[in-house]
Amino acid sequence: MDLTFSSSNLLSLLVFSPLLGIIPLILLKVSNKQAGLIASASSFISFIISLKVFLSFDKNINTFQLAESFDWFPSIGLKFILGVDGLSVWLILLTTFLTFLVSVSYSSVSEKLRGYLCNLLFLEVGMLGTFVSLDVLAFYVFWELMLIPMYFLIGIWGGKNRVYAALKFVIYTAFGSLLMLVAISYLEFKYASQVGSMSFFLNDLSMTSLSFNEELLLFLAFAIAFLIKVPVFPFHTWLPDAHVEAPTGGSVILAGVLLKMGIFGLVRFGIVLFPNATLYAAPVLAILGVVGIIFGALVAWVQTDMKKLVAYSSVSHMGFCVLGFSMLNVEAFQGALLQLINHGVSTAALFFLVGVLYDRTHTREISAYSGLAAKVPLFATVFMIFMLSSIGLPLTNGFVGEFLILLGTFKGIFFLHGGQIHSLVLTVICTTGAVAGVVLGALYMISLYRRVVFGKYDTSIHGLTDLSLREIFVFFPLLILVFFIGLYPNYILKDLEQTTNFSLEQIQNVRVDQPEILNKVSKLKSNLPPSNKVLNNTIDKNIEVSNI
Amino acid sequence: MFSIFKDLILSLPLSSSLTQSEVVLPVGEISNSPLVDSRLLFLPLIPLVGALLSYLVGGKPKVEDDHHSDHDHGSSHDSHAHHGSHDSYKSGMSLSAIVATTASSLSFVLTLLLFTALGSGVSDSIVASAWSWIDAGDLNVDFKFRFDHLSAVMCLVITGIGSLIHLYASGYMAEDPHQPRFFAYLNLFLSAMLILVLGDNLLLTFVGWEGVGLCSYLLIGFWFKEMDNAKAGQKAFIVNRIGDAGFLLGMFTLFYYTGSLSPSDILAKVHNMPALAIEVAAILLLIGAAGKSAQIPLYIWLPDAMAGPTPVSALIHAATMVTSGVYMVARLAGLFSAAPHALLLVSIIGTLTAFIAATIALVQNDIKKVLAYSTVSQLGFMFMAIGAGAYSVGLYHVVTHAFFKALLFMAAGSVIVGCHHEQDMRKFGGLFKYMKFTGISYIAGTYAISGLPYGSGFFSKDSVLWATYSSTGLASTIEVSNGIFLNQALWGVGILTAALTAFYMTRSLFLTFFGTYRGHGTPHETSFNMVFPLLVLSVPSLIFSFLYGDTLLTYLAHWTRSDFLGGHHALLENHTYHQLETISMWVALISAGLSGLIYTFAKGLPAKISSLLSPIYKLLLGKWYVDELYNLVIVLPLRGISRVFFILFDRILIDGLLVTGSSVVVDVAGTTLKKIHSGTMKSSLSLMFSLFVFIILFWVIL
Amino acid sequence: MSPAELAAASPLIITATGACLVLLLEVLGFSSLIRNFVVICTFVLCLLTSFRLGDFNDVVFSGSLFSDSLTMIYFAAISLAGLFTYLISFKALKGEGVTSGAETDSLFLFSTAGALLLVSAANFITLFVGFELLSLSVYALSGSALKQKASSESAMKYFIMGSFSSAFLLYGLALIYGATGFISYAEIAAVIPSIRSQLIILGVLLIMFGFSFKVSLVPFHVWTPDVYQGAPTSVTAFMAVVVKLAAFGAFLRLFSYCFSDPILFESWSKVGWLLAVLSMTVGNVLAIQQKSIKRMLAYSSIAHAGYVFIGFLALGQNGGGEAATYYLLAYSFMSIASFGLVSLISNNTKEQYDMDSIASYRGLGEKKPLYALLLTIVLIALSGMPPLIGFIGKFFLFTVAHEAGYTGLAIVAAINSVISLYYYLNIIVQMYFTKDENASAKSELGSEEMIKQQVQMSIPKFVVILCTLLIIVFGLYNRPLYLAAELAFR
Amino acid sequence: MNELGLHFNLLISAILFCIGVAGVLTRKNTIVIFMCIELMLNAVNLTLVTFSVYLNNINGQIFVFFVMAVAAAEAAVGLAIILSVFRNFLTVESDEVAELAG
Repeated sequence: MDLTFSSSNLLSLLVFSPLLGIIPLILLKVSNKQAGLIASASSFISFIISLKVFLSFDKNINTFQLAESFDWFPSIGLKFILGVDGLSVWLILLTTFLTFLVSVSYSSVSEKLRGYLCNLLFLEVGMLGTFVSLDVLAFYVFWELMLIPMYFLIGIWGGKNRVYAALKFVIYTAFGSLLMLVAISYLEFKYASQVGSMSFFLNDLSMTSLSFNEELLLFLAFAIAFLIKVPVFPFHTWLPDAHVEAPTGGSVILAGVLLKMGIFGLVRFGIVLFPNATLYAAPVLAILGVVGIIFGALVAWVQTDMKKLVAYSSVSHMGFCVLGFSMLNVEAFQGALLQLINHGVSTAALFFLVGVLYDRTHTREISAYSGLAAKVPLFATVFMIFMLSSIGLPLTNGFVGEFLILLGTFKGIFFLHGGQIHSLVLTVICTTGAVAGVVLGALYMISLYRRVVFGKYDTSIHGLTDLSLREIFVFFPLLILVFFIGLYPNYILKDLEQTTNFSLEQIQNVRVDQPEILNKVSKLKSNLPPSNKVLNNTIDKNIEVSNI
Repeated sequence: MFSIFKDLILSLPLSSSLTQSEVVLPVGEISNSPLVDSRLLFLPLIPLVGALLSYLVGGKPKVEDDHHSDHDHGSSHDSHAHHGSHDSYKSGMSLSAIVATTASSLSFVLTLLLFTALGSGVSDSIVASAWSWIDAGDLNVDFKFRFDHLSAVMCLVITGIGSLIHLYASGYMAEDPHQPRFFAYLNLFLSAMLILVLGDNLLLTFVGWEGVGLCSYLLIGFWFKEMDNAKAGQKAFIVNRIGDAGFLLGMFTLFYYTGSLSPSDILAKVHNMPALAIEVAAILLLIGAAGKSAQIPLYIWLPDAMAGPTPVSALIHAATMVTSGVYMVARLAGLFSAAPHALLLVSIIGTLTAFIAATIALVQNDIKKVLAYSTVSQLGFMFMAIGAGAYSVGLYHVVTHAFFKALLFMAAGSVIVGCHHEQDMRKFGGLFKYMKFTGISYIAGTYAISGLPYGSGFFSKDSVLWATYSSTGLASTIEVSNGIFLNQALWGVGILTAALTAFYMTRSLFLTFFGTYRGHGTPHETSFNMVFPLLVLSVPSLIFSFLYGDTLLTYLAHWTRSDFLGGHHALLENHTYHQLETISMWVALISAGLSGLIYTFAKGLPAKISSLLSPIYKLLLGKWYVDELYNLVIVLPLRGISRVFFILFDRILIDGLLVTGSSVVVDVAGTTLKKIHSGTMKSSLSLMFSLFVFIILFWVIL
Repeated sequence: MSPAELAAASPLIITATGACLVLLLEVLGFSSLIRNFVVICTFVLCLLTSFRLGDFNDVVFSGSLFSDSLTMIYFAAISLAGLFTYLISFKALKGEGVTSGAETDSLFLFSTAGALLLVSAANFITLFVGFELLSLSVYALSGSALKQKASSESAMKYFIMGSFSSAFLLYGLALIYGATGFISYAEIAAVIPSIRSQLIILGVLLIMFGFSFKVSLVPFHVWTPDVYQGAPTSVTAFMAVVVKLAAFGAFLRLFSYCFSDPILFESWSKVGWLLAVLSMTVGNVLAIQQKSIKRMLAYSSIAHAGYVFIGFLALGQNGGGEAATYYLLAYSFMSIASFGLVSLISNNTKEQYDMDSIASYRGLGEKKPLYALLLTIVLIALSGMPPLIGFIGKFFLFTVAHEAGYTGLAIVAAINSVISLYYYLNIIVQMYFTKDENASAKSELGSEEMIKQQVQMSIPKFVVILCTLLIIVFGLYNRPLYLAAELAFR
Repeated sequence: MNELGLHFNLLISAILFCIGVAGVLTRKNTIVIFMCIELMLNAVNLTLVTFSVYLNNINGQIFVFFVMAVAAAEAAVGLAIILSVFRNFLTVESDEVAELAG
């Protein structure tokens, strides 16, 4: 997508606005309450700026908007190019919003509050930077920037096993991202040797011509980094540990924003830089997604720790996103993107809820609770709503995303494989698997809810009180979002459409200058269902061009 | 004897005039463009607002104290009983009950208004669209409702019977401290049910579909302090979700081939679909219907659902929600007609369900359980009709069933309240003299459901059986044994089931209302707002079919575009029909009579029979051990697999082998290398030099 | 003297004079303050005069010394690093049992002179003399804590192994001289393409031995952990920075200028990559095992030498030398800061039995928040995390590795970075994530008191803070560093 | 000097060098080790002189002078270090001077 520049410097303002809180927090010696106030104010300002960004965004223009470009490191062509599209504008909003909520609920942390809030705000810089960077290396810088604050959040303010969890988180993530760095450097080397100058700008790098094998390997390196972050099945074990040990705020940010980075990366960079490889690897991604859905749900079912259960539910939910992404058709793609936001809302809220319990009773064992509905009805009600949103009940946010993904999956597999015998198996696996995931999702969530909220109230639970005013303040906007997205998803879908169309265009424009790709694409073409006519034509055109 | 009845019927002026009333049906041209009426939007909205209001006017939810909770309210259910015995005649309605009942009555009124508008004949449907809901790619779904003749019938049933049940509930729940929550859920249910029925596309239907599932879940577990109730709710939700998954897949298949989710579009394009796809879509949708309408193999949740308060059982688990499967199939009649194999499957499943549930009902002692299995059995009848392609008959049975089953449940509820929350029929007996009105209504209900002559059930059940018998579907081509075709065999099972129905219903009637009282305390009649709905519903249970049956049937047949057009009267000329009807009438009469005799004069007989046939008795008492089977075959293995997954993959393979493994590799490499770096200078020098020589050698080799 | 000669000679003359002057002042009985002032002035003057070199591109003193921008960059870096390490050593040395100030001061200057000579050498004689001058002074420096067993042991090991390896270097020089008949770089470079003698490649391998030893590439690293651990910490910092800068500078000069013949390059790089892989892997894997932070940093410096060596393998392409230099400069800052912090922290924890055991860092985040914070930043920078100074350096190395066709090497480096995260983060774990069990009594000192202690500014602390700031600043704005690296290979 | 003389001398110096290396690697007494290193340096000196004569080029011999000077300095520093080791450890056996390890 092209850039639409803006003179307002809104995005750079946004990215660095958390410094407004960080600097006084570091320099001034303030009490806990003041620190909380400073952080809340700073994150609120960020939120306001992000709202302004959101309002300035014009969904009818198909460009990266509010773009800014600074020379960061001109000798190697590294620029700090910022811009937002329909996806990132929402993710930014989600980020600033959740950070604000987390900093408002600072009271759940008592020790070293200043450090906690500093790390939180640093994390926000990293997250926002990641979402607005259009420059691969700058993206990478912000991507890694998130690692250390999160490491501290888990390691210092975490639970018993925090050192292990924090280290696991960092090592896992760094493993993926350093491979990505190698890939970025390789891509840059290729680009420089072809063009003669260096640039890390997305649009420039996407012009690099690569052999199919190169592209596949580079995609693999990027994808591993992203899939670890998602996390997808065999790379997911850092997540439960990180979630269980992290403080509530850390879990909220982790689930609400950090997990989105993976899919965001695939959408922003993976598909644009390596369209052929994306197309080629899509079935594998789909299978991984389905495995994640089922696996996450089943394993969540047998957890005894509440946070771990919600963590595994994240694995399951993010499996839906991966599945939706890998279908590469409009419905599933839109669904996957919407599901990112949905998951950010519902799972963040669920972590907040677990945090509410943990703050009061200091245990997360499911068996330690029983019959809470009698004691804390408001909590039970809020919990119920978010649980339902998490299992995708219609008219809550969770449903729309899941439905679109499932619908697209049903279509998409046909698109990819056109009903050949072997791939019919794939169709059945993906669709049934995903739908089974919906059932299993209800199973573990409902079962958690029953065990915790229903039954006889266990009087040995001490200190349990219903939601405080501050907590209500945190949950209320999330509740509104749950129903708003559930009832009127078009508001967001319209924005996401822009990203979706652009991403899928990349696939449509698969470069067919190499015989192996030509083969594959023409095979695909013969199997297209009628509803993908547009795509059909585009591929046709490309093939013609290449034949000439 | 039958001929007397026949003459009687034919001589009735009323019925003959009604026979002619078929002309009411539109014969001329009706404009295809639907009427836009935004009042329609309020139909589901009113109960929704009612739900919110009734929750809000209820005040702050009651919070239990840390210290007193265990002896004060062991369980809400008990406390309810406890309070109930003090002043059971208290008939004042709580504020939330009033709000909720008003909301539901208002929507009934609105339904009537809309029905009238529809009846004016300007158009065959009324639509109202709120906003565009989901727009993504090829999928464009609006929040759009359509009120046509089919949904009109359902809406009338839902809001009409719903209002009565609301009223009834205001009495039944009078002592419960959590009334606001209860009425909010109940109204929410109405709203969801109306969305289900009115939705102009399958997705919106699905919204209602899941919505009613949710309300059912919430209401079954309403007395959540009893873990069993919560578990029953959970079971209902999960089993329904399995059905919903089928619904979803069916929806996707249809969308894939027709590019639309609106029933009218789909039906218009059905003939373009490959035959296999139609069958697959139909079967998938049927899985959904089986989940909601409690058919084999997904019926197991419904009997457990009786854990909820009785008005819930009456409204959700008898009259409305459980019939939505039938409604959905009727909506997509054109699709199902094109899927003969799916239909065959439906008939078999329906028949089996009807039969098995009836056998289980025979031996139940809990009055609500009897009714629950009876509901499953009746739903089986409805599916039989659908399987035969007679969607109108299925719906017809839905309507009559709604009358008499709601009546029976409410009467049972009244009995339960009257007997201080006792549900075991062995502790009842002779209640008729204490609870005259309840007794009368129960008798009316039993009369109707047993298929005794000219009750509501008589006509609808006969139509079902006839539809099965005369079906020209796939079943009629399969020969079971010499000269007997499958449809005839199914009819046979149906007749047998009808006999069983008459038997167990009469049994429950006699055990409850006649003989001598076997319980504790003094039973009493319940309050007016509970008795009034009973009496109201008794009337249609008895005479609705007789008066309006044919009209309704013809009407439905027309709007489901189904080819089964024969009403009762039209068929009287048919000799076979005549014979079959006679048989079924006598079967029901004899069965009911036998039951009545046994439970009045030979009370020891059932025990003797059961000890004689003890394996069968045990099988029935154990409900065919389906729950246990599912637990053994599905739940336990799944849980086992989950544990294995968790331990094998996460703990052992990934965390153990990969994560810890790689760190162990690094560690072992480190300790090994560390040994080489032992610290004396000589060894260091040797190491350095030998590696240098090695490198030189390496270079030479290269 | 021509201006070019003057430019090349003046830093050398200044440092050598400074070294002698210091000894003289001691003899004349001047106070240590004046001595310190002289040393600092010497370093500063040296730094200032070295900038003159940028104007020339010459070989001066009849082919003995280079006078060009590569020399300038390394001169500047060495004198700056020397200054910083000297400042760090200010009070620290006394704490570590170094008795006589004058000798160490003059040794600092002498070794700096040797380092400068080594870097600017344009023929084998100056090379060898510079090499030995540097080595001998540093041997003596590492043994400067006379009464400490560890110090003298490390000096002995360093001395024996160092002499052993310089004999190999010398043999290599001799062989090349024999094969070509020349000792000056330019002449050798000119004739190598016409001579295809096995002697040359053998000589190159032997020279690699000598230099690899100085920069501690595996397998010539065996001395590093012992010496780094045993020597006084500020001397260690000097070794890790100045010695490495000088040795790598000369190494780079030699291989990019003298042995730049493509066929020769092809020949030695057949085994060269092995050194890089081994250094990165062995260094990182062993660093995890260490219990002493100095030893850990020693192994980490071995690993970093491995990273730098990737640049050598890309010397055939554009950018190899730049990348290596860039990384080296970046590493110097991190190294000064890290050793400086270790020295500061262990000075303050004298009462602890194990001065530099990693376990003694437990709870440092509470006890010394400032040091802990600085050390955290430095460690994260060492691990190559963006946006700190180590990151772009690593990225450059990856890029040049691709250019030279060593993508595999880049992947090995990436995996090693992950391994290195483990031990760097382990220090952070000790400082922040774990509580010191016996600290409860000490912490009664009151946070006010501690903060007051922290706030008191000392020169070493200032240097450390400055370096840490530079680590951040150059991480965000790497233009100066890049220009320096680019200038070196203009 | 002819080819034969060159090879002979080079071989001699190489053997000397190897003897030095072997000595360094096998002996324990640091003073002996130090002498072996001196032997290595002198072997190289021989090589340099040989080449210098063979090539008729004075550079090698100049180099040798520098090497000798350096060797002298090395001896001074080395002996001082060994002395300080002896003071601390009361031995100069290299195997016994092994406190640093790990």
